[in-house]
Amino acid sequence: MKFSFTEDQRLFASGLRDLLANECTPAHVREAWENHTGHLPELWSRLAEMGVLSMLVPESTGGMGGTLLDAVLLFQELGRACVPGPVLEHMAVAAPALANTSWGPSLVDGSQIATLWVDNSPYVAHAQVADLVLRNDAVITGFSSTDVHGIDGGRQLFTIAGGTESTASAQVFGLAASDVMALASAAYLIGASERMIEVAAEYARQREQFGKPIGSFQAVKHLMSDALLKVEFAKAPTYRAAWSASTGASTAVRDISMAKALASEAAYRASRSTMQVHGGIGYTWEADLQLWMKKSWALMRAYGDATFHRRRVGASVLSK
Amino acid sequence: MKFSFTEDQRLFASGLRDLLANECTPAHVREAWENHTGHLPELWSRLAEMGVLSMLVPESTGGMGGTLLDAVLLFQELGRACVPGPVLEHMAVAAPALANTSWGPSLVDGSQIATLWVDNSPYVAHAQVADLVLRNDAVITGFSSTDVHGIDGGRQLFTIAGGTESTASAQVFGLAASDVMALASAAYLIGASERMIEVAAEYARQREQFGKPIGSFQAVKHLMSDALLKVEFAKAPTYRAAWSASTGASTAVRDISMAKALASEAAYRASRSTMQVHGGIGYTWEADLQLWMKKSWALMRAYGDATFHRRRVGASVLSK
Amino acid sequence: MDLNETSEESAFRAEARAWLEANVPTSPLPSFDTEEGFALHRVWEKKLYEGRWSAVSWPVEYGGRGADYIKWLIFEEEYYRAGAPGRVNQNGIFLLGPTIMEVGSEEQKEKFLPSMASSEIVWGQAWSEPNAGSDLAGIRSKATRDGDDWILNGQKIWASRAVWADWCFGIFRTDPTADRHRGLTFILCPLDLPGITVRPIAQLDGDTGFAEIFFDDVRVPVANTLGEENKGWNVAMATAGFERGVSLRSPARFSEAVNRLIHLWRTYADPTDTALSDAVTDVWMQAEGYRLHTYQTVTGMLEGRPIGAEASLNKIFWSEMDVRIHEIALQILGPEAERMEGPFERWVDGFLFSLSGPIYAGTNEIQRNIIADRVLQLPKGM
Amino acid sequence: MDLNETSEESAFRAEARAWLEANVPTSPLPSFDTEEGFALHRVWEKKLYEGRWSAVSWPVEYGGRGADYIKWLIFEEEYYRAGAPGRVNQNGIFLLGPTIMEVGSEEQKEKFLPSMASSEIVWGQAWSEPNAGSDLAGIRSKATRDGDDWILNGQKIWASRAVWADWCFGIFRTDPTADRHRGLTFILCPLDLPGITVRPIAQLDGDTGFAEIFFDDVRVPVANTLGEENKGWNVAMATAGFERGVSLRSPARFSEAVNRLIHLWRTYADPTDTALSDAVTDVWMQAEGYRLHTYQTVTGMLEGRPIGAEASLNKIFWSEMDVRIHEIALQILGPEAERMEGPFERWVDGFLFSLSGPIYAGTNEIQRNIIADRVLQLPKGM
Repeated sequence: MKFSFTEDQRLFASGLRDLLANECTPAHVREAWENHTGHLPELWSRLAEMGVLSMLVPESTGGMGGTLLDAVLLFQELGRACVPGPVLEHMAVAAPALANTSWGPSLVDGSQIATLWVDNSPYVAHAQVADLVLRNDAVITGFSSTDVHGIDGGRQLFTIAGGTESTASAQVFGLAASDVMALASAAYLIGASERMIEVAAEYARQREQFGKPIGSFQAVKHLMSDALLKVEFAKAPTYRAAWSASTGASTAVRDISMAKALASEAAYRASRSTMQVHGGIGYTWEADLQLWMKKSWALMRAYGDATFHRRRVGASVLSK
Repeated sequence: MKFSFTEDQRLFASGLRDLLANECTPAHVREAWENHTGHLPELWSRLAEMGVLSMLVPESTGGMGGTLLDAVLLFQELGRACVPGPVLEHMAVAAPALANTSWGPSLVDGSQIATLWVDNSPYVAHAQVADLVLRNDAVITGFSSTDVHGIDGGRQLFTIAGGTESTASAQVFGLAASDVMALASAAYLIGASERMIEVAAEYARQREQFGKPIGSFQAVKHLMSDALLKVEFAKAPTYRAAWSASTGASTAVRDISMAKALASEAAYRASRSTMQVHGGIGYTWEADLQLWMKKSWALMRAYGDATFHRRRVGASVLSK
Repeated sequence: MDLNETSEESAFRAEARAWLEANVPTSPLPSFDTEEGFALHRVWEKKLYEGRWSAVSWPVEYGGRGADYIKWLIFEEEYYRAGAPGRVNQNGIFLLGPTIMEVGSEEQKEKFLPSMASSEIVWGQAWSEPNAGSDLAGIRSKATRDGDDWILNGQKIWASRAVWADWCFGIFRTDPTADRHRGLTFILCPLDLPGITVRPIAQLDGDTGFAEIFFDDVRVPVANTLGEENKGWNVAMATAGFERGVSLRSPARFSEAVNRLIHLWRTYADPTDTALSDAVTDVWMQAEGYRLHTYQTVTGMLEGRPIGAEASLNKIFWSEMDVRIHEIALQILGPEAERMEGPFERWVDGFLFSLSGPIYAGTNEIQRNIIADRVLQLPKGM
Repeated sequence: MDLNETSEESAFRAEARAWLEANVPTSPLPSFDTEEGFALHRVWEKKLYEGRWSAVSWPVEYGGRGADYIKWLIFEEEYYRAGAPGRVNQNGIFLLGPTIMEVGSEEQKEKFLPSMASSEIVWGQAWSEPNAGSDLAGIRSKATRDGDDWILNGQKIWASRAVWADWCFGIFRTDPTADRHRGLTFILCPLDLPGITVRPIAQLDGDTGFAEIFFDDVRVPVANTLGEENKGWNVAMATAGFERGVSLRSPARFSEAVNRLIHLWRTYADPTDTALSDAVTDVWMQAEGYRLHTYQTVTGMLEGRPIGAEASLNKIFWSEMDVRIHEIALQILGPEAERMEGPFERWVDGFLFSLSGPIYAGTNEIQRNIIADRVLQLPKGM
């Protein structure tokens, strides 16, 4: 029994972190919000080149041949940087699910962009920048999209109409697309939470009130420690879920649900606590904190909210 | 519209507070615990003399002729002092319900002691010191009782067997005995909570760690402020419930349930927070705090716990 | 105790209800944090004023009805029940107005109160500064005496309504040698004077409910001083006490929100899901508890008991309740909770707005300190 | 990452399970905080020792099996699964033992470890003092050098197991001129020496799991010093780190409690009440999360990463989880939750015990400070 990542897995994640530190700063994320696409084409190319987009695509079809365990730290890094656009949908589901189809090559090299419509939601995130939308049973192309004004500028929300459907399966590694997305979102939310806490800690070290840095007040310390606690205890379950999903464990769906429930609640708590630490500044459009907060409020509900996933865990562990 | 008590109501309550400050100190309460009766005969006589025990008995049958609104501040004072024994059961239900029976006079003057068995519980509190047990439909006398070791030494718990039953009604002011007890317990719990908070505040002013009184630390301040908040916002609902019960308002049962739910949760929170403020001392038999904590843990469940009462409120306000 | 309305109170309620039913705009106005919405809200305030409903608790001579606090609460209940527009001049009518009545000169009352009641003048608030948020005593903006004028210099932030308002009120340092709470003066200032720059601050929802105000050698008459020179802290605290105490968030606001939540729950939620129905019941009890607590406080005020740290208890209670109400609504809404615009936009917008509650008018952390220090008498520890 | 057991681990688990099934007492022992229960628990420890199960992670030479931390966790899982008795010598085997292995001399290892593994010597803890609870640096009990002896004077409190234990370990001030954390020395001391008075402290449940220890000119050899003189703080902190980190509350304890809770829920609760099933699911996830987090920490330790402030995270997490597990159980029990004795006494007793969790071994408030300071790098503010 061994609960740790390999050197390779860690190196890839830290390489991605380095890339994102330059190519996906808060200014970049704001650019994607403000040009109303929620997408960064430059960054998209870098992620394709690095192999992030094709991480889960088999080597036989030109991908990196990674498992969800190989990908989970990458999802987390994407969340840390608040990467906008359909990167999770594309890399975690569409690219591997469609690897053997005619769309495969263009999804692997990122020259075409895919998003998903597998949730119970009437809305499709990222539809405007997507060349194709993958549903559970079909690929849709040539659709038209109407902006319905999602709260997160990096996850623009649309209804779609029209287009052509072709039969396809959105299963990945034997898992339903929504389950794979729940896992990816959980890891992404953990990265986002970590970053919110870092940003707030930095603010608390600098900002002075009553003649002292506010981070020296116990109220602030405890608010932040409690937020950190929830994030830290969501991590191991998320990594375990990735392992279960990668090994086809019989508990994979339960484990994914546990991860998504815990990560959703940790992210919400982190958003609330770090905003409170920021005070008025945290309530402004100018503060970068909003980028992660709004992403958290969107993803905590997408692909099943904490209640949905908790109930799935409950159904598994309480019955008998 | 006027939300305040009369001068008379306040004076009676403050008279009771003065009496209890002398006759029901923590040392007295411990005496009742340690002699395994959970009862203080001396104090019982004082409460009878003062008219507390007969507050709700009509004047025509020798009582004070008060309403539940007249009694609610008294319940609260009894809780502040953690008065042991069946005083709530006797004064709030048994004495007024049986006023017109042959037991009436001895209940009014306190020469006989009554307790209740109206809950869903298999246990009867205070049975050992009670001359009679009032059930919803009957008075039981001459029973035998077996101690089942209740957690609160001032509310000893028994099963009873045998005895003689005579038909009687436990209704008071048109309310079921358990509802009247829920109201009385709510007010008692508020008094107990206030006192726990006072005791902990006093401790926090005296106790030093890291070279300062612990009450100067924000963590302690906030723990206690939050406890106070819950108690303060349980008060008005409890007083309103007493008014509704006194005036036969159609919302009386809902209002009582709201009071009991809020007071039960406030008392539990107060017990937890004040124990935490006390640190190790709060976990000992020696600390007086345990008297109120254990009373709270018993009464928060007796006569319907917070969940039971919340659901009753919900059934009333959510349906339609 | 008598929780039934008197016949006079019932008549007052009926009158308010009738007037509101006849006059409340049939469709919601645009946000008063937009230019168009601001203007429309001012028109609405004028109509309220004409009906003598804009400041019911003020004396008749200044445009009110001399209603006591109980009636004020009744009016608020009817106001929210009617779904009437937000109060664009809240800073003036509920905050500054009562302060002027308490400490203002006769001239100031004549000059400012009627135009406030009619919203001819809409007021912005200018208290906080970049380095004086929770710690208002850290104020650095200064007013320097020059003959009969003050010369104002410095920067204010989180000035609510200041983007479109006509005047603002704030505190300025007038004695630079005095420390912290001393040497501050409460000054009223038009927002169209030379030297004033107002920079809107976009909030989380993109609206500009707040602004920064830059003062660069702005000249106002010394007559615009409210209360004593160098006693501005006390004046401000009197206002803050009232703000946090009762008038900032009337109970009706939350009762109405909870009623809407119950409607949402009935329409969309699984009624057998006790986790959810418990949550809805909880906030119903909170809103009801807040209403009862306020009636109790207000009766106390009418009977001559001053409000003290209750203001802090209230502030924490309503702000956390407001967040909770909206959290539950968004949970019920599911995917719809991700839309900023659409049929449920009021809930999503209300959620964002609720998040400012635990922060503004003194963070809840500060309020907890105040409760600990003043009510629980714990030793100071900052 | 490989969360499957190795065949060696599975074999170890099977061996432990078989031994425990054959040896665990069929009915529960009386509380080890009674004289009779203490003696019976010592007998049980002896049996464990004879099976080489009393200190599985210790080296073979001192009575252990040299099991790595993963195996230690496996053993704990089997131990709780078997419903085996509480560990009366926990202070020794899990706290002092590892410290002795880290800083003790060869003589000390020889002398103390085997007798500890066999529970021939049961150890009490003597750290806190009346004025040094959360603030251990406030220690006043002193040890004065007299030739080859220390003369101990002072008072300790919250000394767990000290009522019936044979020896105790604690820190004493040896350099009265040094401030706070400096000038303290870690000393081991028999509890039957002249000058020692042990006064039991009754807990909430009436049992005496703690004691005060009064030292009145108690003479112990200087050879009983553990680690360097005047470096007792560092020695104590090493122990405290381990205590708070992993060994104080092994995950199996909570997994087992949650399994019992689920059984209680299945037997007595309304399965359609989602508020309750959500609560039970939540603590299941917490116990499972704690287990996974511990496996992650322990793998890190095996791979050479030291445990740091994770100890504080763990302490808060398990202590709050333990309270929550018992709160839910008591809610399910209803009126039965008011009985100290009876069929559900373990739950009621467990509830009382759980309340000590957020307090002892450093209050959770202190742990939150530690996390803020060490992990989040917030400025010190005491």
